[in-house]
Amino acid sequence: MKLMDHIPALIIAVPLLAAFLSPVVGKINKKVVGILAALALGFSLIFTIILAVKILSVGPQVYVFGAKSPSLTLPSGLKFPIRIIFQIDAMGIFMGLITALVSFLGAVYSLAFIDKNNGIDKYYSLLLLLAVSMFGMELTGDIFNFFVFLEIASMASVSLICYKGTERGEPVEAGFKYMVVSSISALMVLFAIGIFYGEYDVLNMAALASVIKYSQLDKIALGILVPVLAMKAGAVPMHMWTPDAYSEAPAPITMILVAASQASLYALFRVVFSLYNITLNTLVVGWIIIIFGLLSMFIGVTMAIIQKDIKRLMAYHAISQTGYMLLGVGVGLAVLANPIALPEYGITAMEGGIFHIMNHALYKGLLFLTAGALFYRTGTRDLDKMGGLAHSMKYTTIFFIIGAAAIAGLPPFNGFASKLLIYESVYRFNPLLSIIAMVVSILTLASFVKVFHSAFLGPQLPQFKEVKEVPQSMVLTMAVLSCLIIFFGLFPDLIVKNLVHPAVMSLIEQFKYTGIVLGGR
Amino acid sequence: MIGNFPYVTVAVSIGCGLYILMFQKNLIKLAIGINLIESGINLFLITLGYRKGGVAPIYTQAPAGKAMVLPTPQALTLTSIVIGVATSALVLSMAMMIYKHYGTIEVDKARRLRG
Amino acid sequence: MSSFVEIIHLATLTIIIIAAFLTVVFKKLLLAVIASSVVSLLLSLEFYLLHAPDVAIAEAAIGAGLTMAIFIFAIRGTR
Amino acid sequence: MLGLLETGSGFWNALIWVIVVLLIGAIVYYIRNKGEQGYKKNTEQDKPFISGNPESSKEGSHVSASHIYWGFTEALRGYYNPLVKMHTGNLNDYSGWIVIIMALVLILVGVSG
Repeated sequence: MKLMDHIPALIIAVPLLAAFLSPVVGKINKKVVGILAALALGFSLIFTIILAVKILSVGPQVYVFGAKSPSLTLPSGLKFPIRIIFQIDAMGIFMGLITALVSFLGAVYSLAFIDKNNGIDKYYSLLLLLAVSMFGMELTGDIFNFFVFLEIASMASVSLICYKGTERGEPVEAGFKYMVVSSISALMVLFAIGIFYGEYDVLNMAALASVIKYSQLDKIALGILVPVLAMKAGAVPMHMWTPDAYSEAPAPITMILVAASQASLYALFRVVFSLYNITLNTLVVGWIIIIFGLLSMFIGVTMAIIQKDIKRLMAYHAISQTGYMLLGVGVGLAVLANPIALPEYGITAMEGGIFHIMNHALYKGLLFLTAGALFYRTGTRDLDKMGGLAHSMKYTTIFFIIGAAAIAGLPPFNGFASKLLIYESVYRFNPLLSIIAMVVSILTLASFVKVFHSAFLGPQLPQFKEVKEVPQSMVLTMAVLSCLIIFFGLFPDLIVKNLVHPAVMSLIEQFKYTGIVLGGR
Repeated sequence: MIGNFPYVTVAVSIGCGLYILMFQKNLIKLAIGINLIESGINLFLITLGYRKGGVAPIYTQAPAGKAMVLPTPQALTLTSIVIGVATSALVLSMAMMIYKHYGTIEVDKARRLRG
Repeated sequence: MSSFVEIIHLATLTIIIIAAFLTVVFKKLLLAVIASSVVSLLLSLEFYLLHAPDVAIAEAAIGAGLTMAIFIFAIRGTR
Repeated sequence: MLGLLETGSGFWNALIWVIVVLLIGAIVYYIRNKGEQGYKKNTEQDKPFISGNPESSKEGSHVSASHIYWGFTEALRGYYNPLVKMHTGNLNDYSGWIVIIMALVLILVGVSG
């Protein structure tokens, strides 16, 4: 038994163990719980990086639970795999890296941000469970297993949104709304899984992908899966839970929630590309996703401009940025069956969309953390009551400028690189889409100028004379994110060539995903 | 003979659940609606596994010459029942917290977050 | 024999449909909860008829019993 | 070359961009140094000139967030009113939108063949 073979299981096993240990540890010493959680997620991050190196150099990996050998998928004599397997290709590990990074930084930030008084052990327990469920959604190769992790993710994130619910009513209201919509979506996913099972008798995604025919029932399953997963990702007009939940959750949780909704986005791409691929009517489904993207971009950003609550404003921007990802990947899907257009601009558009997922996780995480830092020192999220904070919170101001420039797509930050890929490729598909995307980018800049002006600029207000810089662990977390943003902005080609391009290719070439399980390598 | 009748029941209970979620105002009623959708989907999964003339998949040695009902959907349903009760408990506890803070469990009164 | 089972099938499913409608119609929460637990209980009978006895036991205990208890607890807590 | 990102119809290199910005910055700095040398801090030159009116207090001059882009939102009133009205915060609408969109997508996917 070599440890290296069991890394896919260890990625989720270590945080899961820590999740159930933390209430026990919390009984003994409250201060150690946070360090335990950060340590467990740090181990997960290291394991994910090792696995990523392995996958990108060797090829997709399979981990089979309960088999004699962890890579043995087909028990002899059977035509399809029956065990629960983890099936990790470049796209899965790309999302896994985002999840690992974001949840680790969220745990480190929480060390200072969450007060130690009550429920700290439960907070970290739920945070670890949320991280585990996100990993599970991204790494699993079994569609029912995906549903289970989806439910765990929504329960853990709802409980975390309601973390301040004993004191105020609004977090509970946001949590209730999120729980109701996410249980609708999870139950509809289960319904679609039932349709697949009834039709093909398989639950494994690779086996399903090899037999799928796009019959009438498959169309129904697709028509159910696309809107509910888009809803979990926060696409307009099913986005209304997003500003509520993002604005009321504690700041590090909001950062992780962004990654959680991106896990749903990943599931949407996985369903459309790996499960159906070219069997479906690519033009119609592609345009459905493009329209979701356009609506999300435009309505998200215009609603953001008029907000007064800093986190609610950023939440609307999260919707708007999700639109870019949907737009890029939707264009890639629309030309998937077209052998001339796909290499010409389809792949570039998808690279832009997928690269934007990682960039968005970084800069939106940074922005939510700066909003959390402002809340930590001033005790308010209302922009009207803030002002002149640049005098006393210098590091936070610098980090905010970096995050705002990145989200608005100013060179040389990372948002520009992925947006450039989207603009230039989408322009060749349909110029109008590209123009709308640029207008949205300008409006994004405008609304962040508003936040910057009203929170940081201006004279020092008398009620904020006592405000100091936030504690070191919070500054450190934001500094790490800022460095990553600048690095990704200066060397985008490294990321695109080594991480994003393999991910896109494993989405487009269905065989890369299915072949490894079905033994046709 | 029963044919598609279970599927009709599935459609009716999912439809009733969605109707409750869309049009009824009481928070606890919404939890009942989620429960109803879940019942419908459980019935759907079990019906998928049903084979006419099959026996229950709980014997270690099946009687000769008889088919078994598919066991996988039953395992899925068990998981989904347990998840469903967890969801109901969470939703209802949050409804009680909303009642504690807002003094109401009406959907259109408990909406401080908007715009 | 076979036709008798089928009649029970039909009767169970029909009552499930009626109870689902009643759940929507009832304005009083307690009545709605009782109707929904009738749905769950008959669902467990239907599971038994569809040769899923273990699921039937789980549904009767968890779906009908436990869920109804939680609902009644919540209704008492919000009055 | 390091940092060269091909976009299909062009390329982007952040390092070149940074170098160009630094060059332009150096030129600007040079031109700025050529300018008037007579500026002194903490004198009459330091004060803003508001048509001869006295300067208002600094605390009062901060424009709060709800006043920024007032003209923008006022001009787009016809667009914003229905949009804000759409975000009722009512849970029934949330699930209603999901059902409507699901029905629409089902119809689109079903009809398209």
